[in-house]
Amino acid sequence: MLKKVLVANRGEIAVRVLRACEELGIATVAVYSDADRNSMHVRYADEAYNIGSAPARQSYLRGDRIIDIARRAGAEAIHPCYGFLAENAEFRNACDDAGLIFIGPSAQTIRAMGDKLVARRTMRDAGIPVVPGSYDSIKDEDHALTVAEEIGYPVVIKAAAGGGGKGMRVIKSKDEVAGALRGAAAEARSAFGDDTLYMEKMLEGIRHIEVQLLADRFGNVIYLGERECSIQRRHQKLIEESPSTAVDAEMRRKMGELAVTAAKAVGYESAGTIEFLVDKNKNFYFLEMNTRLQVEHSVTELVTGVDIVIEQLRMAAGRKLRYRQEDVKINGWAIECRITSEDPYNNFMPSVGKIVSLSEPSGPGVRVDSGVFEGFEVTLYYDPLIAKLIIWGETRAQAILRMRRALNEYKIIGIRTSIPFHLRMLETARFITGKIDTTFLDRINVLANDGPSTRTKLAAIAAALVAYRSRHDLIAKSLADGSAGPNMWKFNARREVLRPR
Amino acid sequence: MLKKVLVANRGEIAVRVLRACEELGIATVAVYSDADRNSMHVRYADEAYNIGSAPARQSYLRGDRIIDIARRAGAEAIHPCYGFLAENAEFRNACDDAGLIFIGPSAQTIRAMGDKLVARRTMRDAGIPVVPGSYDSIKDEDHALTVAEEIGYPVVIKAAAGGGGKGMRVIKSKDEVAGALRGAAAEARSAFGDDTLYMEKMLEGIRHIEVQLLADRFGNVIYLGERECSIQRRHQKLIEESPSTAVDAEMRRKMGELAVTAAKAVGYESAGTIEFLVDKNKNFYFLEMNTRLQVEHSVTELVTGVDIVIEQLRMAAGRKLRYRQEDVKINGWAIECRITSEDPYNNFMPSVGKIVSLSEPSGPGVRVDSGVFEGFEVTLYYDPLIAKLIIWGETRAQAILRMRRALNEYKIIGIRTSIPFHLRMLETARFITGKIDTTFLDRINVLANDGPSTRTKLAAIAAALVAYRSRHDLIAKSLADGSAGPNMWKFNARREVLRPR
Amino acid sequence: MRYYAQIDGQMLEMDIEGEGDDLKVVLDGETLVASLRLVSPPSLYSLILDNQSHEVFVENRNGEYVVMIAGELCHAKVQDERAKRLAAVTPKGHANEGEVVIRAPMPGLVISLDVSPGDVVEKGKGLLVLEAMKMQNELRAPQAGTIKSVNVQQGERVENGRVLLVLT
Amino acid sequence: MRYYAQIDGQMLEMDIEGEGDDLKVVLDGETLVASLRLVSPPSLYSLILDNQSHEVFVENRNGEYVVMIAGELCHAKVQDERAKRLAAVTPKGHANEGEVVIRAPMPGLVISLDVSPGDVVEKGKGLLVLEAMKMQNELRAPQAGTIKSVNVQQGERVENGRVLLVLT
Repeated sequence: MLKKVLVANRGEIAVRVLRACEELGIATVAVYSDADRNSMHVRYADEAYNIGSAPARQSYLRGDRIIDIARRAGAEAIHPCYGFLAENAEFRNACDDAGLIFIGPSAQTIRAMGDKLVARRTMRDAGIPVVPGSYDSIKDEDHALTVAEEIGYPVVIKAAAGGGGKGMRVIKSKDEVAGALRGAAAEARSAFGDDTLYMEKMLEGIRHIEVQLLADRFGNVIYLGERECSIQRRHQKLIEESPSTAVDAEMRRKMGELAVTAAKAVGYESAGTIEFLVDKNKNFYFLEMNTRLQVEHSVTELVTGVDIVIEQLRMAAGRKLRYRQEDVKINGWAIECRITSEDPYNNFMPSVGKIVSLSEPSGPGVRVDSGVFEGFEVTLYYDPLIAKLIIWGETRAQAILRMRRALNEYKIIGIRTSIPFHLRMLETARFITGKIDTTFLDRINVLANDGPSTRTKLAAIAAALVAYRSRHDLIAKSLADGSAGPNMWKFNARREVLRPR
Repeated sequence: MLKKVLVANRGEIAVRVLRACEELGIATVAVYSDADRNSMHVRYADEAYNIGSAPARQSYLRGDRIIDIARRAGAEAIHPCYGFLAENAEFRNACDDAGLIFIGPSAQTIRAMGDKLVARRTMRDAGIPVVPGSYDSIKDEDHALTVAEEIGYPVVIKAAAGGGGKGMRVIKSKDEVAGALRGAAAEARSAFGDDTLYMEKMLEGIRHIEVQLLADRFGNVIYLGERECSIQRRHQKLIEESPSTAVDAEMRRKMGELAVTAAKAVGYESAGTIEFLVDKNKNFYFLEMNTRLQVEHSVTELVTGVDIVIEQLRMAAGRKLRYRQEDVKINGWAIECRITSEDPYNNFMPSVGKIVSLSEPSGPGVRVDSGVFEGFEVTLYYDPLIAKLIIWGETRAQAILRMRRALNEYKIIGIRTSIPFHLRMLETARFITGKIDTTFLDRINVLANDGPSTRTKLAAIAAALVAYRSRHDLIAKSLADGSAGPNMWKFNARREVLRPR
Repeated sequence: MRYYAQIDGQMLEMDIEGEGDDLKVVLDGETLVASLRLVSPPSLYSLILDNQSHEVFVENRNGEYVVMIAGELCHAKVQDERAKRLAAVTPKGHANEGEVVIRAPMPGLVISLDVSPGDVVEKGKGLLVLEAMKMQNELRAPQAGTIKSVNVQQGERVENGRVLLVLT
Repeated sequence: MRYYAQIDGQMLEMDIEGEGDDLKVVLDGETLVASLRLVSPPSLYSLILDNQSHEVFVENRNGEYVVMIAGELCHAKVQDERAKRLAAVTPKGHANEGEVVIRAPMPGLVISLDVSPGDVVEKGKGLLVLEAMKMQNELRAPQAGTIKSVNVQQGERVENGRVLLVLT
């Protein structure tokens, strides 16, 4: 097994990987920015090294410093988690040069899947159904018009270097082509320094469903079922589940086998994910591959019993995959709600501040993967994902009920979070019946206030009682003090004025 | 299914049962004493009723009030959990009379198993091996001497109404018989109001292993494997695990089948546990039956995937047992550490006070069943069990490593707890290798300080740094204040005296 | 003491009296027994109202109470009878009456500015886009009105709380 | 500043200087770089010592530091050089020197009393049994000595902190 691993990340995912290492008896090294001195990943690791100031470019993105520390600390391997350097082929090469094991696929694979256009071609050539669209970059407006005509409106323009919805524009008719092209190119240039664009058919009523893969260096690849990730807001996933209500055993097998073929086509190694778009007729199309651990890997862990991070660590140590495809069984249902520092009642505006009180849910079937604690200061430097609440249930219905009770138990005071959104979401009939697609949140305002309800009356009473109590406490305190204090004087003076005549 | 259930308990177990109800969509009613107004079980339930003052005799033991509230609230069933009224046959009868479902076995079964002497006879007659000893009460000293001679010293005198080690004496030779008899009778009289005694052979090097049962009202009974409960201090269990290192598949089947026979002999219904003593040669003997949910039921849940409380609720609603014996598989390993408000470094003295800071472990394979929160006031009114930390691992080794990391993550400030004990316990070679019996803690002081270690040096540095920091802060504060303050004056004055000459 | 709670366009009147865990609320002729405890400061309360147990977040922002129950957010304006009488005799400030100041809810970069002074906007109309935390966030008009002033420029970096626009 | 830490019968001397996250500890000729942060008041610290990360509970009880690391409990007496010099010039109180007062660590009932005034006891000898929380708890002699006085009776109910016995 590995003896010492450096975890090149922060937050919930760094903690999750550190825990896996500790459970395998592997010594751990954390790196941290000035803003993260008190963070959980720093306190959980055996060793901790400062790597620079708060902005990620000066710390978590400094591959050179991280490699230097791995050497100084005597770590054999680096786990990049997700984000930061996880899909950076140059960093992978630098690890190789330094004699360090990078826990993930080869630089070549990262690069091939990082360029979405190359990925489309690779997958087409491997016989994988791909979202209809162009396999070459869009050269100019004329070219765009021709391609759009061919595949049929509406279409989407996307950045080849893209991800997270940046450099992306929907085009409904040919009048919009020129403007969209300019906008997408500008955005792609500024975000990725690369304005290569391609075009895809805009599929409607689609779901976003992905397949989790594990691959060892001996060519063994298995799939661990699918994850349903259609509940998204501006291309950011909010709720994921496994299995998907849209997938049956036969479709799971088909998608899984295609995903394995895709992985083999690029000589994949470690954990990875193939994202598919699935239409109403259950046709599915390759969208992209994520060559790293995903945020939502945990729902797969709960239904398969496979600890994906532990398997990554084992395989990185040169071990063979412990599971054959026939060992993988889907048991029950898992749902994940992403807990972010955003205010759902204020257009998901990022919320910053100190967590002054924190109480996490627990009990049967509840898992919290968190990176925060009471006293933690949420800043704008990093991603707003602060924790994941992951629930297992025997059935989807039980998982939903359990998720609701866990969300009700989850108390975070000091910042606004996505918890109220999830609570309301899990009350909607469409979610409960599994009738979801990627436009769910564009069409339904789950936070809508439908006018006075029984809760309105309760809220009014609660507010009035708090007002009554604080006035009572104030008077009691003033009387107890003896010195009535300035507030009391004011109160008495006003009372005089107001005395009924 | 049941529509509304009253949970007649408090603390972690009330919360655990309330969660199960909520996950089944059952409305819940909590009862609470004056001391528990802020408690978690009160806040988690849909309805909450005050039932009296802090001492249990004036609240949680007031069956009459509880039944009255169940009627007022329209609850159909009462879940007694463990302790308080759980093994009270009169309360069960009163529930029947009030038309309420008592979630547990019949009054007759409770009574038969509550009298340890009756239980011994019943089990012997059902063909279950029973710890060698008397089947009638010990009449006087002569009788005791005769029986002791028959079964051979050392022997144990026990109270028929007993439990928890009260009214119990070990006798090594005949000179001790008279004294032990008097002492045990006096203790039994004062604790249970009943001085009926019996005698058992004192088995040596034994383990305490119990079998979990589920029985429906249609006569279906299954066993859910065993639990190892040998780590005890003064007959209080501290650590439990499932499976046991002493039990193999064949022995599990034998013990399980005997336990099922025993349950059928008393017409058992609901969840229950048969406790066995197991000697070095793996002979096992019936010790007693607990006719209720056990504290440690959760380790069984983690290795079998069966939610024992949910099954209790289903069966109480008149449903048939959903599992057949062949459906029950033992998967992986589970360990539970009881988190109590006791100071292991001060002879497990109960610790009281306010929990000023609380941080619970989480992540893969970790379950916390807790009844406390930050701000909770631990008093002497109730049992010191405040939470249970329950770990699942693929293997026992992984479960131990995971338990250690979870214990390290568990931070409770404000009261002393058993966490340090568990941390040190899980470092002992004997526990790690599974070489345990009920005398483990009498023989090994897991908290022993073996003299200066690397941690000693670290502790000295930490203490000195805190001293340095607080002095530094004090000076900085005084300087910042301008007014140096009384401490500062004193400090300056002393400095004058101490100035080197 | 009588309390007036304005919530969701409704005005609820209730009388509250009592102490400790034995508070009485009379609303619409019905008497409710209440026990209120602050369980996690500063804002999480346990409220038992006629034996119904609720967990409620209540924040007081100068008499405007923000209440969250099971994920549902309500805003309640609460006045006791004294405050109400006081308000009746206090002359209302009419300077800047009806003016809404839109401030930056976080530090960020102004990506786009979608209105100019004099524009008439509907409630919910996008006013500007602020980028922070790798995300673009649109600020919308909290009520219908006219843009009185625009105090920032596109591409400008703004601090938390900075006045961006004024709406009348 | 020089610090003296008496722990487990050892005396460790170290020099500490620096500020913030850049503290230096010189011990046995070796220089260690330290960063100390109070992460959960009042007693949980994160200590990074030469890049080794530790979580440590430290409580100060009048210069006697109670330190818990990974379940291991240590008691350390810490003095800085000024305090040490001060202690050297301050006359020691010799009244009641060496007297140990045994107090009730919790409210409870005295179940049995196993010593009488004048008894000579070994360290660890059981002195009395106190019942609380349904459990019987034995109080043992913290050091060898002679029982000077017994201040309670069997069957008596005692408050937390009540003096039970005095040992010299």
